[in-house]
Amino acid sequence: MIAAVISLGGIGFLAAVILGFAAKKFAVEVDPREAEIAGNLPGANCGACGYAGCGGYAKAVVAGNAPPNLCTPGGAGAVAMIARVMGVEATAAEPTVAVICCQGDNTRAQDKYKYVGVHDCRTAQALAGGPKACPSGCLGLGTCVAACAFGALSISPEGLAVVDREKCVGCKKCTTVCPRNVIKMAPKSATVQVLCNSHDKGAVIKSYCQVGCIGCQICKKTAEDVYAVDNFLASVKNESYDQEKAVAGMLKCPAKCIHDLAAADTPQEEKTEEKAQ
Amino acid sequence: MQVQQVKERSKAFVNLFRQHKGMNMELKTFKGGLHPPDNKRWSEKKAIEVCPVAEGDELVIHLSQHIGAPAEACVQKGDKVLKGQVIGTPKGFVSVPIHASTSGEVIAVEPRLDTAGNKTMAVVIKADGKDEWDPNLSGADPDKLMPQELKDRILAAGIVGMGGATFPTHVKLSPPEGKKIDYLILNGVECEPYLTADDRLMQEKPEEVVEGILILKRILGVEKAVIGIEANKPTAIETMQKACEGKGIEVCPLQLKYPQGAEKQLIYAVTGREVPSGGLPMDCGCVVQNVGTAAAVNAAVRRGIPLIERIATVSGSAVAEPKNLLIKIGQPISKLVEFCGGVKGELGKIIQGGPMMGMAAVSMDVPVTRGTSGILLFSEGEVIRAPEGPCVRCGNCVRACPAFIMPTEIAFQMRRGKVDEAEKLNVMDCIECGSCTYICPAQIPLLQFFRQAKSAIRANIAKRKKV
Amino acid sequence: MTEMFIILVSTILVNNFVLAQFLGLCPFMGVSKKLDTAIGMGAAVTFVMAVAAMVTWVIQYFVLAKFGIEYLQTIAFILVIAFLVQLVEMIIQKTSPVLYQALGIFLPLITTNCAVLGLAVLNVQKGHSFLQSILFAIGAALGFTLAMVLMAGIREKVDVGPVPKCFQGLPIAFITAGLMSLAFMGFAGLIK
Amino acid sequence: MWEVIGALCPCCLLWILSFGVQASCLTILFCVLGCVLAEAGWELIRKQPITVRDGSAVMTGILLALNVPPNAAWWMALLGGFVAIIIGKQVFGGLGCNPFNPALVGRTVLLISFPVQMTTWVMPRTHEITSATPLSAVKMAVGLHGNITPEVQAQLSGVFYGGLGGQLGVLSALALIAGGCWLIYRKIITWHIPASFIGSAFVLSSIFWLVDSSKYPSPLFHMVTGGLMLGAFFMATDWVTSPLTPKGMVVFGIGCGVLTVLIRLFGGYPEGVAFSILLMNSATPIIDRLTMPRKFGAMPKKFGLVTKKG
Repeated sequence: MIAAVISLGGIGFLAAVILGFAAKKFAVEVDPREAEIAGNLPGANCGACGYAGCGGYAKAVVAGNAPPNLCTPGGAGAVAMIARVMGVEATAAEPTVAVICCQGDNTRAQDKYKYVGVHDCRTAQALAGGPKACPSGCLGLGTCVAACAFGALSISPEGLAVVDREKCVGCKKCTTVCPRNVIKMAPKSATVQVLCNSHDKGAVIKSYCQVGCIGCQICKKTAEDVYAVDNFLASVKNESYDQEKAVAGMLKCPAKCIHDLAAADTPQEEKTEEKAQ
Repeated sequence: MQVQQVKERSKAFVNLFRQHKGMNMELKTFKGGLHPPDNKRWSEKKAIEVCPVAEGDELVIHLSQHIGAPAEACVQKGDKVLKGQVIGTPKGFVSVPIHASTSGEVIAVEPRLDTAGNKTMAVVIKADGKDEWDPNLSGADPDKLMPQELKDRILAAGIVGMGGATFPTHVKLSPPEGKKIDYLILNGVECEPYLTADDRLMQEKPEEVVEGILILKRILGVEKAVIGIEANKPTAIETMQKACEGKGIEVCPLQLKYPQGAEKQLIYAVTGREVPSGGLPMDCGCVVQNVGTAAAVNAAVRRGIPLIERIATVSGSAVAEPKNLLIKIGQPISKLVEFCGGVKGELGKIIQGGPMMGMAAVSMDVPVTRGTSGILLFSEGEVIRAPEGPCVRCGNCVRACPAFIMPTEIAFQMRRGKVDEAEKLNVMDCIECGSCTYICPAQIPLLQFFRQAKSAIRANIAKRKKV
Repeated sequence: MTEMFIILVSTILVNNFVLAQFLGLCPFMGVSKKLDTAIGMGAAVTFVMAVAAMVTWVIQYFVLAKFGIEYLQTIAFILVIAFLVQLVEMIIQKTSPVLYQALGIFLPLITTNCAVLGLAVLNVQKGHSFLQSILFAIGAALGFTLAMVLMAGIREKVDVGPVPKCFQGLPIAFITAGLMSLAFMGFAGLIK
Repeated sequence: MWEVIGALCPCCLLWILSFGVQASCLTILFCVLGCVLAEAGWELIRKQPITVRDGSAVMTGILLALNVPPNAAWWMALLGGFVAIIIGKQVFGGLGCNPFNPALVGRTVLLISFPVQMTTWVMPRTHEITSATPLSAVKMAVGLHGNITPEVQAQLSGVFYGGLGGQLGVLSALALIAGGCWLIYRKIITWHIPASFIGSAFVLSSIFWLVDSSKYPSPLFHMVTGGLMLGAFFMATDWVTSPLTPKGMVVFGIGCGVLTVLIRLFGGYPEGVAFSILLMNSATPIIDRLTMPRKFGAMPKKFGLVTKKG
């Protein structure tokens, strides 16, 4: 029995000695806080924080040049954890959601030419500015769907990108991939949005799209601090967002391109008619 | 099927040519490539006709018709311009001036639709029908001028590569000190199907081309000049043979194979040298010029005529009578097609240039530029492409690729979005000749994947440079 | 000499540790997604197996057998292997952090890798001499790496293809491994 | 694909003639039926367009039938077809995505799950059941007595006149070579894989034959039996599972040839072609990666003023 104890003890001791020596020789200084943060982050390596994966973000947070609330998929939990580890006070950022600023699917917007080729928006965009007559509308070829790691995006049968507001974690990957910058980020609470991305004048828009924003500024007049119009395109000012004023502006919109995304998926047109009478 | 037909046709030409000059050497060519039906019979017998500019016609002359910095407009709305007058001054060394193609009034200087379908800055001239030349254009005797003066005249005339690349000629003719040039190769191959512009030029004006070659030889100080012509143009080979008698210029007939006319493939076929990957023809002692460019150089030096008109083939199944036209730069495509009897049947596609490397034009009122070697109109039926099937790795594209890269592997990586993997597979060496897309039985748009990869890689390189 | 060659060939091809004896499947499935990580893992496993074979042989015959405590065999072997894996982990973390990140959890997992422990136990069961056990270890490690590399080559293509949703990921990996072991069965009985 | 099936016809004809019309026709029919039903069924369930018309399923069926003994039970042929198409191809995503040759997957699964039925062959034209194909006869003889016993030697000599059984006699080997050359002429397959496959098998088996002719059969025997010709011309050259570049194809062919001879002479199974091709299929992605063609202009020495042709 003693022999067993001695021999195993001996092997263990010998191993410990060698490991101790090796630990010194191959020492790699790793800040313990970085390992702890990286361990607790969701680990989706989605890049929403702008860093190369969770490891990169943890390294940046520990080095002090990254705020603790950049990890949108982690949400409030991640922010609290980083604050605790770093001993820093931090407020959770408001969750943001992607918004497709276009309604011109192939039933409402015309095409400039028939595109036959690689099923990818950037490739189609390189060919004479994309098949769609509208220079900044959604091409519907699904590059954003492929880029979304959370399955929040899909292409509707009529060829338009659609966002699932519950699944979207706000990692902004789709906005970088879309060649026409149709996808904008908006706070989840700001549900009323202008669903158009074209700065063309009214007459030009009417020539290729039935639901484009013609820059008539009616929404800006009815709700001064919610809507802003620059270069014939209206947009919602997310920082001074107010639900009643936004809905009021929405109802007045003649081109019907402002919609309340949180409303049930009833067809928007009929709903706004009853309210208008 | 088609390939068999083409093989017999090219064998027939080879035998015909061999007995004619008693040349026994087997025709030179490059490795890879394929044999699309050349469809030149539509327009190869038609002489060159001038497409007139009527009074009141609008010419849209883009300020960026060449590789390098776009020119800057030096005329305003309402100015009167004469034919050949400079309307755009070059910016920087790699740039050329732009000239008015006819006399008339400038009605607008604004972004207009160009061949690639984007809106770029252009000068719009309303023709007054007089076609009045600018008086102070003057020619000179090339033998009296020094090479640098010849190059200045070429720059002043705005001469660019007419093969379709539109690279400023004066830049190509001034190699850096270290590079020794011992071959001037003239590209009369015209391997693109349907196009017969260079063929007709060599048949009708061989002496213009030869004079131009002599000027180019003097500028480069080179002893050997070789004209590469494909075996399916026997009459052109004959006329050029006669014109080059005793002038130290050699005519080299080449096998009928696409893309024989690509710069690197032509150099390999004629001299056996390979342009180093990522390098220029100068790196292996060669300069390649199109035969059309040589003729334009001759006109510019001897008669002082700037590059305002060129020969282009209007052909295809949707054109009433295919023709070879002397077109004015800036004329809209609709005018040319009207001159050729208008559209026949239902129009499916308009292509500027050849069907393999040409650019699909978005509409008929896109203007013609200095790089337009042809306008092709195809009927709807001919253009429908079968839906893309799965790649069964048959290897046709790997065998056809003249750059010896692996098209199907690169497309596979690009489908995964792995641009760096595509770069490792040498996608930057792709010469975009379209052979792989043509030969692929599963109709996969391979070339689009490579263009996507190359633009992404160029963007990365630019980003890396900036940071 | 031929006897050495036979041991090598038999462990690499005939009774390949992964595809014939089905040992060490979890790292095999986990790390064979990309070719370079597969090669990295193969190298790490080869090092661990070679050294482990030597050390376990010494312990078996000079310690366990001498004091008659063979029953402690498993514990002693695991102790040695754990020590070796810890050593390898430090070396890889120092030399190539990229590989360390890529291997992730599977590097420390070599300790519990049944191929490594299996190797040590088989050496004892077969009564290999010192040299034979090293050769057996190297053969087993090369067989493991060969299977990993082949699998990684196939999986890089298959994982991206239009595999039906229910088969994507591990199910298709197991089917591919199954077909590969089907092919390796051709070697069954090659060496008597 | 249909042209490849056309090239297989002479061999099928001979196959049916030598093994009795009724039995072999049924096997071929059931194999093809199994493959086609499997593909159509799978695509129906997944609501994909039916791709049976492209002939790949029919070809897999015929290739499978030529590997299965003609007197095999009908359900075995059907099962082989199902396994070949479902596990061999459709599970990986359909045409073009399978890493292994489907026909061989089917055959090997059948061989390993029904070893007895798969190795009982019918004697050509005499139709009595015999369990010994020439290959397995040789293996048993070598196993028991250490060399090829005289009576087995006699059996072997019969092979050269197409008399003795085995999957294919010398006649069908010639039919296969004819079919293969037609495919090469039509540029559907290139000569690299068949040439290197048959060449390396011939060279290796003749080395062993010269070393000890009593223990190892002659190379000619290897060429003719065991479906080596069928494997070299029709199964190894399957586009999807073989390398793209000529260099890769030669490496692939040599690998198949060497492994076939090793398994036949030393392995446990009499027939090595199926296993060797499957093994090389698993190595194809690696071969492709290692045998990339040299890109145009990659060799610096060529670009200098040294010229190739004057």
